[in-house]
Parts: sequence; structure tokens; C-alpha cells
Amino acid sequence: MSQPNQNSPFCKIFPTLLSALFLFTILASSPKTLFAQDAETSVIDSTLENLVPIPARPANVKAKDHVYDIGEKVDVSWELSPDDTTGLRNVVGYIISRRLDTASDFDSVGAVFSRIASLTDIGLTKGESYQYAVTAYTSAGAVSETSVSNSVTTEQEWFDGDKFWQVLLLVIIAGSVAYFIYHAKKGKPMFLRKIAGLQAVEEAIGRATEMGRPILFIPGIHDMDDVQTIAGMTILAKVAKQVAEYESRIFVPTRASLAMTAARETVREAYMTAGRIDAYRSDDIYYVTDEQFGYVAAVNGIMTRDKPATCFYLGAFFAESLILAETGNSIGAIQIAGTAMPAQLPFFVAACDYTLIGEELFAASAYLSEDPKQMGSLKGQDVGKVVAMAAILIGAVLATLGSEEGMNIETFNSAFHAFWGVFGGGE
Amino acid sequence: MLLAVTQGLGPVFSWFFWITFAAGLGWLLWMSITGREVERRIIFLFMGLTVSGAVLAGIILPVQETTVVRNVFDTIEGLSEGDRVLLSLDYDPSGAPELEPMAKAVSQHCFEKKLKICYMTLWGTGGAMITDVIALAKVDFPDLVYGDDYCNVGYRAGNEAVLRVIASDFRKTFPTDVSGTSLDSLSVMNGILNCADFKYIVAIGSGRPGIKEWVEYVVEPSGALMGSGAAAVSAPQLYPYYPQQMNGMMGGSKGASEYEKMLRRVYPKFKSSRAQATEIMGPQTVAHVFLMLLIVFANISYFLAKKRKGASA
Amino acid sequence: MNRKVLIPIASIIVFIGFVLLKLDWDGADRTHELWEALEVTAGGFLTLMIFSFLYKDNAFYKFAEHLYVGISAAYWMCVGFWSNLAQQAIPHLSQSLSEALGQPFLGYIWHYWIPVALGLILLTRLLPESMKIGWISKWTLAFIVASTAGLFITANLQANFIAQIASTMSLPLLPDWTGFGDFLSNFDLSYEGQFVKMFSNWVIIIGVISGLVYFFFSKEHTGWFGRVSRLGIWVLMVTFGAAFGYTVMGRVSLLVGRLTFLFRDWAGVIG
Amino acid sequence: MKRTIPILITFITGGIIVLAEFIPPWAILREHVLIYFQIIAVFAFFLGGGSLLKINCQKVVRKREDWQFAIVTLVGFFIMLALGLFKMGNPEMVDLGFAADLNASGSWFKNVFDAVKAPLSASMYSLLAFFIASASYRAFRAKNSDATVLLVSAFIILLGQTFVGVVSTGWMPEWMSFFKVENLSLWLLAKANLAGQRAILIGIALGIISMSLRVILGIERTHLSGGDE
Repeated sequence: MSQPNQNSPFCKIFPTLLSALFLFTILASSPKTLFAQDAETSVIDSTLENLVPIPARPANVKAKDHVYDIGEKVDVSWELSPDDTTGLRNVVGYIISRRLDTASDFDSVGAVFSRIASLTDIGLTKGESYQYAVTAYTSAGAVSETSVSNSVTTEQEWFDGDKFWQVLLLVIIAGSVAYFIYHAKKGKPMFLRKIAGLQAVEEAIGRATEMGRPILFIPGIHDMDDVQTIAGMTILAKVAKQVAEYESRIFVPTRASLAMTAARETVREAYMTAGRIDAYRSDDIYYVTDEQFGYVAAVNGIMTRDKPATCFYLGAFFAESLILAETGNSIGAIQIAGTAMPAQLPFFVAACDYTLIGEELFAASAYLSEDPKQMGSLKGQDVGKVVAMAAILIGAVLATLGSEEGMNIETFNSAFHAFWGVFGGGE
Repeated sequence: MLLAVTQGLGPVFSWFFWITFAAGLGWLLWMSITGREVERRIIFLFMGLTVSGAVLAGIILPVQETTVVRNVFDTIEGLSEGDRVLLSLDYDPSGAPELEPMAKAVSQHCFEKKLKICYMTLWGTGGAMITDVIALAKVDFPDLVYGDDYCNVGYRAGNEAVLRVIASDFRKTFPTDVSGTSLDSLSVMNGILNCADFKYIVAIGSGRPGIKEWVEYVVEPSGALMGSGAAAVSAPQLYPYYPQQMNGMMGGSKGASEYEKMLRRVYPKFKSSRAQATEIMGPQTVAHVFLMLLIVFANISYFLAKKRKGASA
Repeated sequence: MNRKVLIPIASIIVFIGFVLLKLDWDGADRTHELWEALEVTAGGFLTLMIFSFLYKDNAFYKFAEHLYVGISAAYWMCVGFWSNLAQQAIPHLSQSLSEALGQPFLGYIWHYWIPVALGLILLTRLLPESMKIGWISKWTLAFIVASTAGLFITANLQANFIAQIASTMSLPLLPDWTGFGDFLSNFDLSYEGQFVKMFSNWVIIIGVISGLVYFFFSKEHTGWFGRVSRLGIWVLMVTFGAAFGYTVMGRVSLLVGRLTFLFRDWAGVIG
Repeated sequence: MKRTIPILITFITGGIIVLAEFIPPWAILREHVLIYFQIIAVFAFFLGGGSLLKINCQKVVRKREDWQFAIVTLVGFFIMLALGLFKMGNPEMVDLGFAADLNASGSWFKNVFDAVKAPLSASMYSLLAFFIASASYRAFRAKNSDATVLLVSAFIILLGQTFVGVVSTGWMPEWMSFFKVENLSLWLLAKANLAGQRAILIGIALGIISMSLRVILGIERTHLSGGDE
């Protein structure tokens, strides 16, 4: 820490302070400004007193260790100077400075405008003790006496208490997912509703085989850094296995290189499971370009030239959804789509034969994996939905009775705000 | 010479064009009523003709201002001189017709208010877009100084990872600007440690990473104040975040033209500047009418076919 | 001479002709003028080549498509190299190299070799499959997948689960309620009116809940549950309709942008 | 070994990222992991470019169908690569050397971008306007109740954006202004659409949380599959 760096408070605060002072001097001295009224009074007052008036100092300066950090922040607060933005002694801001308990001089760490009574100082060292001083200053450049705070020692916390409710909700959701996975692993039977698009998968592959035409599978346009692509890959594994069994052919052009890597492995594994590794062609699974529409241009070309009988679009999609679906339609392919991109769902719904809507895409990947553990997690998700629905209902009733916009009944008001606060609702 | 001839023939040509076009629509209706299939290439042709005709005719229509756009305008209007604004341009040339007017209008507005802009992008193609937008803004403000009035930190690969880091530490991801100058020596970035230090963030984007990711990875963890400019396609899916997580949004070229209108209302000096989005609105409306006709024709054809089937059965 | 040779040569001649038409030698900066002319002409030609796909697949479209793929892949490599490697990784790894690239050296951090190593591991995929080394790239894949999965969990929990619930639950079922009598006597259907506000809140709350019911997987959608789920589908359909209608707007404006380019910058028929 | 290490990497990386959200001292770890991610992302581009090169070279050498066009790809690729990596013709190079902005106006890289890549991507995108017309004509038919709801809602939104709609309901008095087409379409977008989007969003959030959890816990590992043993 011997070298001065950009985090040094001096570097960041000094110019701010200077420009603030400059700005306010200009504003206050020109006759047609926002402060026109104050300027007028100050003219009269100064004839009376003919002095540079010193403002009263801010009182009761308190320094408190910032909670839930790594010991690098302190919250400083004070009471506004009685002269804050009133009358002649027009306070326009406060200067905050700090020193180590052991040091003798205060260094300025920041300045705030008038009517602000707190500041969070950052970039401190854990375990050190600091003291703060606050001074008010006026538009005329007069500075008040300094008020000094208590000494405060910075501490590091190991848990972010502001996120207590968030953690609790995560634990409920993750816990129920984990519970039902465990439940399923023990082989307990579980009901899961049908998903329309999924039943069509096998039929669509069969049709392609009969027609002797290939199958096109697009795992979305995102890389592996999107969970939707992973869901697409899981479905690809299942599709590729069937393709291998039916001795058909599958093309997987990808927009991202990692997705290509993953898709190759997935398909190869599927061919191996089906016992037809000799039929696996890694050249059919290839990277096109990272450029969205360059990719679309190329896929359009593949569709019109190779004429696949079945097209799968499962993953994350953007504007290309309709280009792909319409081109696919023009070559008479059966199309099965699924995405968690709400903006593209209407096009898939309109132009494809079957569409997996939003969460159904993830559910589908769990269904097709035929792994009880994955299916169990679906039931865990439903618990999350119950939590959401219950919270919305309870919240709405409380809001009706308690909130300012609703009936504003005092007793329910606090209940509503407490409940809303659990879900991060602020003022 | 050629230009003069086409211009001279203009009115004659345009009457001829619209009469033929109307006749074409009539033919389309007749085809629908008689229940015959219309090939999609013919539909393409009609679409092309509609929009071309409207572009050539140069139709300009008035737009109505809406609150969701005005919020962005008012927030910038409420900032004071020297405040820093982060402008993220997350789009590529394909989305530019919709989004570049927004970026241009917001830049003009900020420079007029003497705010300082930091440009960045999450899209590899965004670097070129930033160059274009700065060039457009400089037409009205030729005296802008790099480093004092605006700066450009450019692009980083990594999507969400970039956002999550700059939400808490801007310099970890962007130690220097686009040409290797340390951010410490740029007065625009003075004292900016993370995204929340910017008085306002305007994310203009059309996909991923885009506005949704800005909300998820910057606004939620850091509490920064954000407004956005979205491509029309993603605007509906962003409504759940408005107004709690982002205080305003320009949706598509309509939003952009509203912003252009507000800018010209408050600062008449921009009236001479080209209003790119407003130019788009006229042809777009004409195309809407055409699409509605298509939907109506299609349903007429569908119902008549069903009736015929019912009668014959 | 067969068509395969003739067509490309003819196209190049036509292209050069159009460039010459666009050239305007009055300006002082001739290189700039030439670039301008090339840019506009190439833009016009390539636009028409792409549009020709609407009629049917053809050699011009193929040409544009293949050019696009090549140029864009290289574009992403260059941009990635100069942004992340030259500006982020190398300034923490090697002083001489970062100075050679014109970047300030920011201090050596040894563990920045980890991502570089993981990245190089990834490139083993390019080696022939017979070398049997590609499996090691799964380490990088695992890292990438895991870090985004981790980010996705908390971000979705905060922004798309908790915050969405909070925004929905804070809607009162009887907003601005001043009593039943008042509600009836001042009843109106204006857009800002109390009834519409109340109705909207009901629609949102019921809409969200029924939509969620539709996504329920572990319960049969029959009986009352099925009816609510049916309502959920309708809500989704309204949503899709609205999104479709709104999207049309964006799509058309892109075409308008392109045609404006063709007519204004290329052909020069409008001012 | 080949199977456990990736699963271990997944578990540790994912665990750090999730927990760092709640444990302040871990935030620094998360930031390092994310910067690693940003650097690796570039190598993914290199892998992409390399694969493209490999595939197209094979195509040319083996004279597969359309191999002439593979040459177009290769030529475009190398020209762009050379322009970009060496920052050729970049006006800022005079002052800044290799630190110059890659996309500086006037640089050849940016010029080729503007001349070739920009029109190509914009034209490709604008094909959508045509496809949306054919999709409207072909697919938007009131076949059943679901399709009818979708159709009506889309139609009102479209109507609200045109003067036809605004004029047709302009006669309505203020007390029933809700039914004016422009208000109705705004309402559909801001309220009814909001409800559906929110339901989808909450569902997707749950789906993603559970899927990500399965990935981190190593239950979902299709992407790591592949028998190299």
C-alpha cells in the first residue's frame, strides 16, 4: 500500500470538492440563479452586519462501523448545521475528514452538499481505529468550527445480514429441490404432467428417417455460459441417441465454439450408448461464427440446401427465431422449439409445430434425461411456485388493508411493510 | 441528370405506384375470398413495396409522448453540470436503425446539459457503434474534449461476468480506456469506483448481454439508478422491471422518436439535427396497416374455407 | 468460358462501374473519398445479395453468406485479443509484452496465468482427434459452466424471483379506497380512473398466479386446477400477442433503415 | 480422474460464486473468478476461429460441394484478421502505437466493418420484416380459442400504433377513455402483458435456479460427458 493509487481518498475527493465550491460560488453570486432569493437577502443582510458570517457547526458527529462488509467502510453521520441553506449563513456543504486514532492530523476524505447528513467512507483497513471530523462551509467560503466524532474500529463480518431473507428463500427453494432429488433417488414414484412438445420428438425423428432426410438441431445461439444451452444439450443427448438407433443423420451447427465442443461430446456419447460409434461424424457438428446474423445466414443456407425433415430449436434464441422458423416452414420441416426467451416465444408459438414455453424447456431436459434425480428437482421447483403464489396473495391482502395506496389501516400498515421487506421491498 | 428526371416524374410515378398497389391489395383480397393459396414470395413482394413506397414518399407522422420514456428524459434533465453518466451501447449494426437514434439523442442531451459520459459496451461489435455515436454527437458539439467531457472504455468479453465485476469495482475490469490510458488520468472517471458512483446509467441494447442483464447483475447488487433503451422486440419482456428496477425505458423506434421530440421541444437548437427515429415512424405505420390487412385477409380466407367445408360435409 | 467464371467477372466489372459512378474526386482527401465510395457501393451490393434469398437460394446469397462468416469470425478474434488479452491479462503478466502492445504495465499477478492456462487447454480441441488430448478441455468447460451457473442462481433469485414477487404483492386489491358509496357514485372508466386501476391490479395478481399454475409440473391439470391453468394459458397468449404486435414495429424499422440506406445513400433518389 | 476433476472444478467454482454473494470477505475471490472468466472468453473466440479455419481448409482441400465459397470465407477471414491484429491504416497509430483504438474512425478495420459487415448484418436482420409478413398471413388465424386470444391482443396493439385505431375511437368521452384504442393497447402492454411476462419470469427463474443447482452439484453433467477412456 506504499504507492499512491486511484483509490486514495485525496485523489478522488479533492477535485470534486474544488468543482463543487466553484459551482456554488458561481451560482450564488450571479443575480439570476436558482438561489436568486437568497442572494437578495444576503445583500441586505451584509449591509447590516458587514462581516463574513461564520456558520454554526454540525453537531453530534457519529462514526459507526459499516455492517456486513470486510472492514473497509465506516458510516459517518451528523446533525445538520442550524444554518443549513437558510438565511445569510447559507451552508452549502460539509467537508468530512478522518484520521487514524494514532495520527494527529485530519485528512479530507469527502464532501457532500447541504441537507445531507451522512457519508460512507470506504477503502479503510480492517481492525484499525479511526476518528472523523465534519465542518460546514458556506457559499461565501466561510468555514464553521469542526465537530469531532467518537473513535471507531473497523470490523469484518462473515455473513451479510442484509441478505438474511434472501438466503432463507434460497435455502427453501434449493432445499426442496435437494429433498425431492433425494426422494426420487430412493425410487419413490412421482407424478409429472405431460408436456406436449416432448411426445412429438420421437415421432419427428421417425419421420425424418422414413423420408431419408437429415435432422437439424440448434442448441440456441448462446454459449455454454447459459443454462438454456445446457438444457438444450441434455435434450440433444436424447435426440442423438434416437437418431443413432434409427440410423438417421443429425446436423448441429453452433454459434459458439464451446457449445460445439460440448455438442460433439454429447452426440458422440449418445452414439456410443446406442452402439453405433462408427456412424458418428464429428464434421456434422461444427462452429459457424460468433456473429449472430452470420450464423443465421449460414443456417438458412444449410436448411435450403440440405432440406432437413425435422428441425429442433432448443435453447436461447433472439431475433433469429422467426427467420429460422419461417425458413424451416418453407422447406416443409416439422419444427419443435423451446426457449426461455419470452420475447421470442410468440414467434415459435406461431410458426412451429410444438413449442416448449419458458420453464418447460428446463423441465423437458429433466424429463428426457430419464434420471429420477432430475425429475425430482421439478417437484422442488413447484415448491418455489407455491411460495411465490402464497407470498403474492398474502402480500396483496396486507397491501389492500395496510398500504398507503390501499385502505391504510394503521395496524396492518406495519405488517405489510414487514412482509414486503422480506422480499426486498423498499420505500 | 438522372436525379432530375426521377424527381420530375416523382408525382406521376407515385400516383401510378399507389394505384397499382391498391389494385394489388384488391387482388390479394380476392385470392383470400376464393380461398386460394398465396405464395409467400408474393407476400414478401408486397411488404417490400409497401415499405419502399412509404420511404420514398417520406411520410412523417406525429408521435405521442409517454411516461415511460419521459422518465428517462426527466432524469437526465434533473442532473447537474459535471455529473457522470454511463452509457452502455450493447448492440450491433443490425439493431442500429432502432437504437442508434436513442444513443445519439441521449448523448446530445447529456452534452447539452454539460454532463460527462463514459461509453462502454458488452458487445464485441459495440466498439464500432461507439465510434459512430460519438461522431454523430460531435456534429453539434465540435469542441468536446476526450477525457474531460467523455471517455470510451470500450469492450470486454465475458457478458455477465463483466457486469458483476463492474457493479462492485469498475477498474478491475476496465483499468484503462480503449487506448490504454489509465482511468486515473481521465477527469470523467475521477472518483468513479463502481457503477453506483455514476449518477445515471443508460443501457441501450437489443439482446444478451443487455438490459435484462444490467438489471440482474448491476442494479440489483449495487442499487445504481438505471434507464434503458430497448429494441422493440425486447421491450415487452422488460416491463416487469419497470419502474422498480429501472426508472424509464425507450422502446424501439417509437421510444426513440418520443425522446427526439422531447429533446427538440426543450432545446430547439436540435431541430436542425436529423431526427432519425422520427423518419422511421411514418413508413412503419404504413407497414402496420398493411400487416393488419394481411391478418384480416387471412382470417376471412380461413373462415370462408371452414364454412365451405361445413357446407359440403 | 463457362458460367462459373463469367458471372464472377461480370459482377466485379459491374461493381467497379458502380464505385466509379459514386466517386467524387472534388474532395481533397482522395483516400477518404475512395473508401466512402467503396463503402456505399459494397453496402448496396451486399444488401441486394442478402435480399435475393427471399426469392430463392442462389450463388450471390452464398457469396455474401460465406464472406460474412469469414469476416465476422476474424472480427471477434481481433476484438477479443485487443480488449481482454492486451488490456486485461497481459498488463498483469509481462511488462515487456504489455509495453510492446502499448499498454501500461499494471503489476504482476501470478494467478492470472490460471485463466491463460485454462484458455490454452481449450485450444487443444484444435489438435487432431487422434492425439487424444481434447478431453482436457473439459476442465475449462467445467469452469465456464460453473461460474455462470453460480451467477445465474443469485441473480435470478434476486431480480427475477424475489423482486418480481415484491412488485406484485405490493399492489392493493382496492387501491385509493374511499368507501363503496364513493366508488359507485364516482364510477368512471377513464384510463386514470379508480376502477381501471383496481381492475389492472386484479389482472396482474390473478394473471401471475394463474400463469404460475400453468407451469406446475407435479400435479394433474384437471378440475379447478385445470381451469386456473387454462386461464394461465390465456394470460400467456395475451402476453404473446402483445409481444408480437409490439415486435412488428421493431422489425419494420430495421427494413426502413435498410431501404433508407439503399434509396438515400446508394441510389440517391431521396434527399 | 478424467471424470472427477471437471466435477470438482464445477463444484468449487460454482460454490465460490454463490456463497460470495452472502460472505463479504469472499467477494474478492468471486471477482478473481469472474476476471478469469473474461480472459477465457477470448480463447473461446480463438477456438472458434481455429475451428472455422480447419473446417474450411478441409473443404477446399477435399473439394467438397461449394468449396469455392469456402475460399471466400478464408479470404475474408485472413484479410480481417490482418487488418485487426496489426491495426493497419489506423490513424491513431501515429500517436499511440499499438494502443490505438481498434475501431478508430478511418482505420481500415473499421472501414471494412462499415463496408461489409455492417450492411450484411443489417440486411440479414431486416429479412425479418418480410418473414413477419408471411408469418402473419400464414399463422395468425383464429383456429381455436388460444389462437383467437393471441390474435385479438396482437391486433389491438397494432391498431393502437396506427392512426386508424386512434381515429376510430377518438369520439369516446373522457369517462370511458379506457376503451380508446391507444389506451387499451398501452394497458395490454403495461398490465396484461406484464402479468404474463412476470409469470414466465418467475417460472424461468425457478427453472434456472434448479438447473444451475443440478449443474453445480454434479447431477446434471451431459455437457461433461464423452468417453475418452
